Amino acid sequence: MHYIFQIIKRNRWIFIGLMVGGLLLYMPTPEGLSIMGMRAIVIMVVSIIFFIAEPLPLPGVALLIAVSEVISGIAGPTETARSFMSDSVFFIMGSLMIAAAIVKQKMDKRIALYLLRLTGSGVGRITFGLVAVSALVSSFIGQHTVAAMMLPVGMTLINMISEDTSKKRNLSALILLSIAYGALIGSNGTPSSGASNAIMLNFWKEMFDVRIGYLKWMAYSFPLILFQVPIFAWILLRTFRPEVSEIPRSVEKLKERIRKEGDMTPNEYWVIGILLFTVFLWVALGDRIGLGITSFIGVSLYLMTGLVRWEDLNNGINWGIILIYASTISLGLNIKDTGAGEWMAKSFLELISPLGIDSGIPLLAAISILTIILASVISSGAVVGLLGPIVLNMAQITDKSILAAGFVTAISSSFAYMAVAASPACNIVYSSGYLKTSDFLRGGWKMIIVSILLLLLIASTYWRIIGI
Amino acid sequence: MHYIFQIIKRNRWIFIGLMVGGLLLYMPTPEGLSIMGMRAIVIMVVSIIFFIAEPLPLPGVALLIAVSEVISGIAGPTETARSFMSDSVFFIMGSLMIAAAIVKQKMDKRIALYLLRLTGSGVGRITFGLVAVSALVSSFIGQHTVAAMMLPVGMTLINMISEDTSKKRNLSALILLSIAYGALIGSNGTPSSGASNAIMLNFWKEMFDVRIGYLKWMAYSFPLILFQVPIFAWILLRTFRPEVSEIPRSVEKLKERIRKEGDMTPNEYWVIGILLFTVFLWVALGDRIGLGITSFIGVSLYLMTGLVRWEDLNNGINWGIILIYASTISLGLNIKDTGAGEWMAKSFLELISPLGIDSGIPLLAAISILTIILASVISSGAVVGLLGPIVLNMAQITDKSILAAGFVTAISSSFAYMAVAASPACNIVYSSGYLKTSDFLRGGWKMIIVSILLLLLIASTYWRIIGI
Amino acid sequence: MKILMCTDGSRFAEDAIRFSGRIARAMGWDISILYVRPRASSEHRIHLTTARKKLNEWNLDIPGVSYLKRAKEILIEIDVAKTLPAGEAESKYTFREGVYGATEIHLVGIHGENVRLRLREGETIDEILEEVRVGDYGLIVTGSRGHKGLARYFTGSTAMSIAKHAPCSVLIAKNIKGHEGFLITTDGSDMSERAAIFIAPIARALDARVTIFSVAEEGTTEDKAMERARRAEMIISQMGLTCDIKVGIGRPAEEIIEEARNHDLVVLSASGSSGVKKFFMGSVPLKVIEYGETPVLIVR
Amino acid sequence: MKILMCTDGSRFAEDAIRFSGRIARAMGWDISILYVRPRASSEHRIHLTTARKKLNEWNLDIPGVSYLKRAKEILIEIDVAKTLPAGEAESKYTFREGVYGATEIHLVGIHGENVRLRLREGETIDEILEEVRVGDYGLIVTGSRGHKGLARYFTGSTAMSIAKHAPCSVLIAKNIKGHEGFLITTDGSDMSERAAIFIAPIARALDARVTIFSVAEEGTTEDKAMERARRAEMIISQMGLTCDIKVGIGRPAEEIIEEARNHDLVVLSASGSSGVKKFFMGSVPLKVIEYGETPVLIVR
Repeated sequence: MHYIFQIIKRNRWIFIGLMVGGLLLYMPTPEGLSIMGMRAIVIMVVSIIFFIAEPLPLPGVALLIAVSEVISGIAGPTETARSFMSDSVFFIMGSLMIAAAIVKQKMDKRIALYLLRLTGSGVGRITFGLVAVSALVSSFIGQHTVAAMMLPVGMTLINMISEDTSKKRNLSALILLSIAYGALIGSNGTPSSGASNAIMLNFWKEMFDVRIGYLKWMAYSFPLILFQVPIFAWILLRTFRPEVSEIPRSVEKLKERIRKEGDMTPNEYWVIGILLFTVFLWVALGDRIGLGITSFIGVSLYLMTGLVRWEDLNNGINWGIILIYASTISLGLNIKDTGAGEWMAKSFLELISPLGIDSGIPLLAAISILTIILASVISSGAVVGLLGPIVLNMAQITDKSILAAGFVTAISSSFAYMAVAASPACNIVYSSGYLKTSDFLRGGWKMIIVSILLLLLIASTYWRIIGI
Repeated sequence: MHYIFQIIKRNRWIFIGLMVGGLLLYMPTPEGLSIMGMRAIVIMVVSIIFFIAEPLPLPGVALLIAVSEVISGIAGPTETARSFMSDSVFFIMGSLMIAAAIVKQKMDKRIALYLLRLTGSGVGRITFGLVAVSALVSSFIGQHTVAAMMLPVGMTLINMISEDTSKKRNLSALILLSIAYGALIGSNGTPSSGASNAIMLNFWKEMFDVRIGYLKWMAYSFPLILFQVPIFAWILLRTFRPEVSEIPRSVEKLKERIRKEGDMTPNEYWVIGILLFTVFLWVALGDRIGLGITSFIGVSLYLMTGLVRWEDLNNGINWGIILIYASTISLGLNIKDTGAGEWMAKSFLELISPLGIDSGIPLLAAISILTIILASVISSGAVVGLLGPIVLNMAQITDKSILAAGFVTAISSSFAYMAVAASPACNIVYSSGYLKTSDFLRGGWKMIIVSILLLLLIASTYWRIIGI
Repeated sequence: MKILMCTDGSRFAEDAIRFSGRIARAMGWDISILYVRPRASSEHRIHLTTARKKLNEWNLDIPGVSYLKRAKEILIEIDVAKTLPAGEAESKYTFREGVYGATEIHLVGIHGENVRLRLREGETIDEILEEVRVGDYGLIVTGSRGHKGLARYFTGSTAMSIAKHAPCSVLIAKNIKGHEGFLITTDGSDMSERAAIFIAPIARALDARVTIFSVAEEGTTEDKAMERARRAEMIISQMGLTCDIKVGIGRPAEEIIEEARNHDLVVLSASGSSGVKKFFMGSVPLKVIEYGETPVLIVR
Repeated sequence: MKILMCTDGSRFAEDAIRFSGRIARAMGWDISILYVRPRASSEHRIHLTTARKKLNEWNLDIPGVSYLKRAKEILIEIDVAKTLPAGEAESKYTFREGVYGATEIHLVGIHGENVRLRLREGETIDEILEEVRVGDYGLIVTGSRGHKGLARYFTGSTAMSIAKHAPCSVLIAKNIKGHEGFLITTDGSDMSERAAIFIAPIARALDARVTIFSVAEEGTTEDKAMERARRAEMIISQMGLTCDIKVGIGRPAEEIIEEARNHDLVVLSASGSSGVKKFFMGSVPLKVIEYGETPVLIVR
């Protein structure tokens, strides 16, 4: 009796999710929506409930999405399996593997040394440097890798400042948030910086046969980063006024300690070399043979040279996250195929048309805010996977550029600056124990407002000039 | 200079593989073979070289297969990605996850206790019991899981027999090989017992739209197991004549030790319950919603009940092996699509027709031997993935049943009784350090001959009666 | 006997560590300090493992270990544990599959007691109960933030859950004060007697003044309450302690909370009720934990 | 100084463990015993890890540890190491990412030397050289099966590769016999002198008879060979040992192999040639290793 009650209690969200789903299925299908479309929407709603409440590990939700797509009759088992895989999923997989190969080397120590050589011991310069370097590196190998690599740098600096924790509260928050926000800023820099980018590329291609190259993506996204880096550093410095403005002793000690490790090893040169070669291939061949296939060339090189062992990849990669993204892509495409995306797009537009924000820049703002809200509770890749088809349908209906709408969604999905649990970068720095949840709130809301404004500014000027 | 020489030396097989590939591409395309077909064959040959010589970890070879399929123009990046995924790959993934959930519990101790209660202390009965139980369990959850679970049972028994290694050489080999060969025997019992089965199901479905249910598969494959178990136990007892015929003291000690662990826990009941439920679903729904999707239901249940954590699956599953199998399926389908399979089938038949074995049972024997040779150097799943389309094409050309040819290939792929490195089960027991490579040779050749004869006997009688 | 002290790394927990350290020292019991690190979403756990490996490469403590190190300092400061001779390994990172860096630091107490600092990862309450199960503890000590007013309704749920579900005695240490003595409550049941037997040696070892308190729900039953108190006094005096006696009239929980204000610790026995009754109970012990301002020891 | 003894778990390796244990004990050097477990194909490694976790659950040694335990017994038997007092942890499973159960067992030698038993996984030669690199060893001892006839051509390649690539002195221990003394060869080079300086204290500590041997390629250069031998004798006697002198005429490798038959150990200096020359060499030391029947020490 007690045992059963325990099971029900632990799994209450599963029952709630299933009840919501059942209720929706029981309701009459709205006009303009096919039965299959309704079922796709139900799967989406229940999945979002499960993603937020996490009554079972999220990769399990991915499996359940596959199961329900088949059981609901939206697609057969083979088509469902196929829809889980595309060059974008290969690309997510390959990028994670490359990141795992890099994180294995001691590149973090090199980066820390070069960074501190450039910045010196001023806290302002260090903050700027941390934001900039995190953003730059995360642009290529993803926020989770950068956060994991830079966290020890930040913590070592903090540890060396003073024994007394109360004397460095702000400084600690400043340094760690610089890393987290820097990593988040960079996570839309290139297609390889995050799964949400790959997923958006996938939708463009599958829904409209529009292909965006590696360089073209950078041309659209990098200007925002260039603005964000200095502004974020400035906001952080104003929000968390550091207790001291110079930390020469800590910086010297850290540099000393790194120098002891000796020069760069041949292995480290190889790691960087292969990374650069892979980026070159992405730029040169990505359009023709696919970014995913290209990334596999890089991974094969890492494996051939023995710079990474298969075990490192097997255990260092979150295969579950690949499953999650694959499932949201599959669900997103089904939402599109069943017409549910168009219906939801229309309904949403009808809903917001009285507010006068159903076109142009206001629409983009609405999309951005919707994305940010969702991205604060579930992971950015899943947000893009679920919202993507709806947003692109909205753009199509309103004759807005699908590129602009897509970029706004993909980029906004990393604006989860207030939420600890939503992004790997925030999660990793929070796990250090130096930060409180409130620190993310204190700085985060400013970052979000600034980022939205910057994004809309760029969308209404620069993007128009270069023509999207 | 020396450094470069080292690199070349370490990667010599890569160069050899690429040179062989280049040479083949340079040769004129034989008549009746398209250029794409030629390229598919080249990829297959080079992959086999890489699979055997392993100049880079095998999952890397899987990535290279994807890369070369795209670069050679056989398929676009998206189609290649799609061809990596099917319900069969889901099925392989799901089966591995279920196995990982089971291996986490202490089912091994339960199985050992029940087994020893049934067999008593006679070495002959224990041998028979180990072979039978390994075969039975491996039929449902795969040879690697069974070998990992039974190895400690075997080693504990061996350790308790005597301190003096020389007095238990044969007994050690007997016990450990019973486990390994038992696990191998079972690995074609049901579709869920091994990837090679799932791959063959995939080819039947993709190439001829023939669907075989879970129960139907068992109807075809189980008779062989029923013969193999007693005969293998007998051969093992004759080959490795045990030093003593009764080991009552060790058995008692082992039983005592297991009893200390207490009764079965609710968790263990749940684990078994969910497994049985999943098998039931495979039988009942597998045909309609796909074996892979069905297995995901079981995995979700394991995750919901908290019986397995996602980390256990992430780190306990060899995701590389899933990639390898996916890549061979993809390559196999490309070999079929480009017509290379048909060409190779014809060429092979022409080659063997002077020997008079190009039809009927002799042809099946030839297929079986070819499969066994390849399966002794590369893993059984990869063998079926690469040979599958060729064999099925041969069956079609000679009007032989594609089911019979397919079953012979799938089943023969686990006849690698002489090779230590080819199958997980042999590898695991060999890793205990109690066996010599020669032990596998001493018993293995007898097993292979007996198995081929049994298989052909069943193919020519029982299969004909039940109609394939 | 083994004490399990659960810390959440806060300042309030440090008082509780001192308090349980004093008990452990006085009684010669083994003590374990446990910190449960919250588990991240399954989506992020593998990333966190990567980050922890990096921290390890840089010789930085993984999160949570610093709380244990602070606990170690406190225990050494109040003479519970001695530092091991330099050079001997004192921290041992034990491997728990999937969790890189589950940790135990092992110290030896001044009288040879074992002092263990342990780190676990997961749901706080689940992991504490799991630790109790495998570690065979006799007493759990848990801190509580001692909030006032509205905040009280939203906190203390961990302490409350442990008090409800633990198979052994539980001490909720909040607002720890000086030496004003122990208040032993009795309702005349066997459990109350067991509580008196449990606390007497501790009171003696800590040299604490003991007051026995019994509550009569109405004025007419005051005699019976007095009788109950006398019986408890007898037990206490058999164990070589003298004690005061007091009887209150009114609703038990309120009277106990009021009387406890002037004491260091109020001792209650878990009501010996069944699972079903426990489920619906707004029992006296839980009310005292929830609304009282004094550390509470619930004896099981 | 640290000795690294590489075992392959065979009986021949046990002799080598005894031999290097004796040297370590006599000289007060630290000793590590290394066993390199072959690495399985990447396809199977994760399955093997699962199997090893199961073995661990059953309290069974993971493969390879039994060889190290045997080595431990031998070292204790010949009084190199003492067992740690019961109850103290003596085996520590250190975590190496991706390899479950890389192991070190740490003993303390009778004079306080460190004795470490280590398990690695991978290519034998690579892992031995890696261990030498990180562990800063001065001498590697490796067993050789001492095959005769044709089998000789197919074995000993590990010993040979280590002799070629190691950055420190290497002792190939095969056909270990009783106490018939050391044969120190000299070719008059600085390296030869260093070899004499290296071996003299060991010979003294082991109380071994020393013979100096110099080879003249032709009869006419016998005087020079004698002179070289005299210089070596001078060095040895400066270190407080007496020794015999012998001069052979013929091809150096053959002469040394022949003369070495009656000795426990033949000491050679690595030819001080460059990498390129080393690559093409069929040098004297390697020939002696390959065709000789006596343990060989190559000093670097």
